[in-house]
Amino acid sequence: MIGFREDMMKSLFLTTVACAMLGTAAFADTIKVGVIGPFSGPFALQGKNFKAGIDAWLAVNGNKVGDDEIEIVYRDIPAADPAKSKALAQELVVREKVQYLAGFYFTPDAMAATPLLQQGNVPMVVMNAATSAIVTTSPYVVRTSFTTWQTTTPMATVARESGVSKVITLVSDYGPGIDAESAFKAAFEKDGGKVVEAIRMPLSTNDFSPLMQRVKDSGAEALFAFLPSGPPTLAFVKAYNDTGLKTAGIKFLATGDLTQESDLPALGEQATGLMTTFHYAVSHDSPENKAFVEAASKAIGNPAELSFPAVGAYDGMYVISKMIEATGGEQNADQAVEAVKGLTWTSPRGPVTIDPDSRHITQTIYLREVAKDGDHYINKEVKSFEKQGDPGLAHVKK
Amino acid sequence: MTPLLDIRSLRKTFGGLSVTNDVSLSLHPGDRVALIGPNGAGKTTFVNLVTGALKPDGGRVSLNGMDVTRSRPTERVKRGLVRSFQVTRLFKDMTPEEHIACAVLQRMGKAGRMLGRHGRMTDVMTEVGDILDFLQLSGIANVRVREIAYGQQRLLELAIALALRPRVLLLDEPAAGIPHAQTGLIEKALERLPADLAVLMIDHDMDLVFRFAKRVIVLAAGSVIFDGSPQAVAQDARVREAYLGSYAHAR
Amino acid sequence: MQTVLSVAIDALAYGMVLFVISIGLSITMGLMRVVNLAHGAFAMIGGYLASYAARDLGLGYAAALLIAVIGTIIIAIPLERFLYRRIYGAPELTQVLMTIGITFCIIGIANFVFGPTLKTIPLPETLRGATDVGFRTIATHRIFAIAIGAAIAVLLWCLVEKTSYGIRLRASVDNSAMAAALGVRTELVYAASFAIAVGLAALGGAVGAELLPVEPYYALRYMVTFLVVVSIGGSGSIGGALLASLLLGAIDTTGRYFAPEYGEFFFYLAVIVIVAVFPRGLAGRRA
Amino acid sequence: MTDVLGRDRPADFWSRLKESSLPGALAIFVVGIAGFFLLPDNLALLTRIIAIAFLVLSLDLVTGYCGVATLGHAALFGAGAYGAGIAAVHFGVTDPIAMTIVGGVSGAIAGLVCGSVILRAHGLPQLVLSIAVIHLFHEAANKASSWTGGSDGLSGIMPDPLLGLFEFDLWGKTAYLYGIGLLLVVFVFLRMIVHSPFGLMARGVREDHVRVAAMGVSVHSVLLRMYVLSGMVAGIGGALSAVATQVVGLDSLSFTLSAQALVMLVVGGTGSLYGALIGTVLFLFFEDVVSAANPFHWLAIVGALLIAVVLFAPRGLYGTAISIIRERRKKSAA
Repeated sequence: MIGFREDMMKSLFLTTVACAMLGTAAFADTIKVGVIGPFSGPFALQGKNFKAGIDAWLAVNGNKVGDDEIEIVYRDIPAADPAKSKALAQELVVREKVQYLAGFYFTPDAMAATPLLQQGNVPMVVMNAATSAIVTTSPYVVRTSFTTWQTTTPMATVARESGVSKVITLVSDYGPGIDAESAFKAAFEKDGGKVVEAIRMPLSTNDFSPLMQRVKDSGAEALFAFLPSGPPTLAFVKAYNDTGLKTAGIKFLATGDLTQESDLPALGEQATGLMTTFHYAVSHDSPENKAFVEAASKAIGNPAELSFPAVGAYDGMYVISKMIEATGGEQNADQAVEAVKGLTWTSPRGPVTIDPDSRHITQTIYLREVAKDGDHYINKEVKSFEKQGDPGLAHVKK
Repeated sequence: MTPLLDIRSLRKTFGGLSVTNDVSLSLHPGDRVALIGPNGAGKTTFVNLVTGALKPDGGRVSLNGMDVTRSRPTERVKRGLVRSFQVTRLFKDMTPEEHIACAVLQRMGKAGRMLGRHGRMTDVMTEVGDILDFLQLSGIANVRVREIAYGQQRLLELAIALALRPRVLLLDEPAAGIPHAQTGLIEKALERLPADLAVLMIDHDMDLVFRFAKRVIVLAAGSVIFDGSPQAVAQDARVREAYLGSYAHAR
Repeated sequence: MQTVLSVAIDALAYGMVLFVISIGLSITMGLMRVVNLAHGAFAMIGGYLASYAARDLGLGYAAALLIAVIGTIIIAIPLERFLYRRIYGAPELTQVLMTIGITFCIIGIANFVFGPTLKTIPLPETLRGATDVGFRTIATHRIFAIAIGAAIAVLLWCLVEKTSYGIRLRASVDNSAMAAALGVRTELVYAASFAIAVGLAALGGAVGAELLPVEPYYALRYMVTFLVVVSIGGSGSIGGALLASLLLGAIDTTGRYFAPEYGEFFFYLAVIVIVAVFPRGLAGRRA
Repeated sequence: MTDVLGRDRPADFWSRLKESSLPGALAIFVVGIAGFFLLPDNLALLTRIIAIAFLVLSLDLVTGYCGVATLGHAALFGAGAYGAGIAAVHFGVTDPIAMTIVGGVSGAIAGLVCGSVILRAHGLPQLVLSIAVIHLFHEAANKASSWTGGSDGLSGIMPDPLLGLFEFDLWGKTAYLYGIGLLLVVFVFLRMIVHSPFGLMARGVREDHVRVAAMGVSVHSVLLRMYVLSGMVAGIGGALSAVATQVVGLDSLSFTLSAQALVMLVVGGTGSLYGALIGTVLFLFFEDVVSAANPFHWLAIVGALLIAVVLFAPRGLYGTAISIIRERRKKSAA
């Protein structure tokens, strides 16, 4: 019975596809890309960066791939809400007839949509969500951002090389924070260092002074921190300065989430000298990045708001354009994903490759230092770790 | 014969101020007692102590021979001690029929039923109808309370109390706030209360008290200062002192 | 010992910031009986105005605070006149709906006008950096916040208890019909109280910006915290709000120091216990 | 026609119909089927609306019918969602109906727990207790990440075909029709509850709990039982959400969802099942349309809508409509 139903669906579907093919032979198609992201609410800035990255790509490359025209359909999901994400993804696929799903700032939102991909014959390009496991949930997922494991692991090497052997970790108590803690600990202890204490703090923490006090009391030589980008980072960095940790010489190590460029004007002087590892700095020195920053700044309106989700979105659009090219505008998820496996290009962030096995992006991770450049602050790249894959995949629960 | 309600040496103080001071009284079946006293005599506190809304500092309350001093208010209601309210406390958006049905259902132990409708329970509705008829409320049985006259609301207050089939009924100013012309309705209802019911009425309205009560208790400054017949009360020196004295020193 | 002192001073600073922002809400909720969920939005407006004045106009810190307070009151006046006046005395749920609606609108407008990034209020040289208090260092600005909190507590107490405005306010609250009959213009009293509450919110938003940074979502992000403070304190009580702020600041801070993993549990369990023991708030009056 | 009391009672066909839950059930059925055919591409949204409708109905039971103020009701919904999800992922209970039952039971247990805490105070302190409870639930689910997936969400829920026949697929037809079916059953059940003697007591508690206590009714026990019932309803909604979306996220246990549910209820009108349903459907539809039209600034438009509702329909859309009709009737009768 079920078999019959499925068969019927499939044949129906194939007929539709065949008709569509016949259609495209003669006419140019509009190819819709559905983008789900936080365009309002507390994470609106990150959503705005998605849009800026996409707009920048369209501005630089035009909205045509071959004869086909790309149309972006945005859907808002203010905070992680998988049920809503699934409903939106379904609506995009079924009603808006999008051929590609993209965006996804939060992991659960991406996870909720992956079960649709196969049936919908739609590839998904994750432009931010950073939990390693996402790519394993469906063969139609490609990620152009980063994972927390990926950006964190090199920091352990940095710490060891600077002679630090005792570190206290301080992370927000949720998925990515725990990822960061595990990644740092795994790499650091492999290198012979010791994590003397691992503190997890609630996401809603506003006052970090008591925690800094604990850092001081722990006797660690350095502090490794992970906080999601946003308002608390400001109070966190202030607390680090005000409680005298900086003057006491305790090093501050973190992933780049903590010093995203849009927060730097607010962090200001306080943040100078902070060391972070990340996949992208707006100040990255390359012709590709100059072009990108120029276009993206124009798209976002206020250049000070530009930060890392934009580059994930920009490269995501590149991947999608390659998929469209490979399929000639036809809806064929298998072919599309196959075409970008092993795809290598020079992104604004540097040389990158889509790893053919994991479909996650292999890229350079940079060590950066917050520094003043003219009258504004930047993440100045001081060292690079090339061709980093995602070490987190080895830890994904099967 | 054991009294239905027996109160012994009931005491309550609020922050050093003694509001109920060694009060004792008992009610027997068929008693019609009025409790009066000047403002601030502690009548409301007394009612709250008897119904269990307040915990006494000392003394004992027995219902039909059973000590209920520490029982919850709801327990006392189940044992037959029911009160009415001085200020109407009715459900503004519900009908008289529903009010009485609540009380009847509760008494019959059917209040917790989640299936069926009270309107289709013949035994409940028969009794609700009887009570509505008894207090001449049938005509407005299905009108929301916020839309009925105040006098009728007072009757409904009484109807709810009766629906609980009390053995002891505490009436807190049953005619309060009703225009004089309409008190007749209440009085008529009071006259027809079941004969074996013990009633303690708290009121200011002396006309009503004299017509209704066979016995009057006067409370002043938390103590019982008089317990006797309505005829004797006006002549009692302490009562006159309590009333006139307190008015003389009124703030 | 040093740890205890150190935690205590953090608790005091955090508690005072909570107090400065929440006290205005305590006034609207306790004295005017309005569940004003838009309180955080007014604090946010204050923060934005102060930031604009200090950063973009280059004015001094004191001037920025003043502009924040006055500007926010000016913005709030039409809101009081056209929206809040409709919900005085309305059921709580109606007030919740209206004030959440107002909050959403203010968030949308702030996002549109100022953008989604964090805004800071540059501090004057004297408040910048850290001060050594013997056993540790503490941000100078926190000492300033503690002082502002203490000053507000004293001033408000004098205003409510010692002035004729206070008498009229308390009369209007106890029985507004009676107060009106006695010649108190309750509408004016309410409007004045609303202005004071909003002004305090704005001051709190600007002074507290070091700890609770200004961004569009501020209005909702900290709403729950303020509500908890006011309700634990017993709405309408200045002493209660102060006590609750310090107590909750202490609970939060010690929880974060000793068991950050369970900080959230610690805090909310404490809230449940306090409400269970003091159902009318720490300074609540008996019904 | 006269009743047992010999009094005239309007017991003709139409008023009997008005008393029964038939028109409501019929309306849900018709609107449900209409939705299926008119918006075949939007079934996921419609299913989500149904799941949230359970939450709002459940909130109406305690807030609308009993007068309990709560901003933590999503705890019951989330408990149902996680209950069903955990049963499917960790215990292999993948039959959708079994998952729904597990969800209902988990919700009821959560209702018992929440009720015992929240009913300890009244008014604002009660609101604060409910906020504390939802945060504790949220934090507990975040901590127990080996069971719940923490902030990444509980994924990998694969419900079996419904009754072994109908698969939960991309188009969401099965999920939607299952949701409509569940909603019908629960609606009829709730109509029975709110018109039962127990429902009558609950309304009494909302109007004046002192009065009810003076009748000998234990207010606390009425409220607690209602909370358990409410938990069951919300839990079923949570389970439906888990079955339909195959993921459960921490948002289902959040303060935000609780507050949203309250807003929807008040927009529709408290104290009536129809109000709860209308509020949910209208609010979520409005949100969907506005946020699709302007994903960047729609929040301000929703805010304006809420203000407009307070100004022009203070009893909620349904409540105000009903009272206008009542006024009209009274005038025409007079």
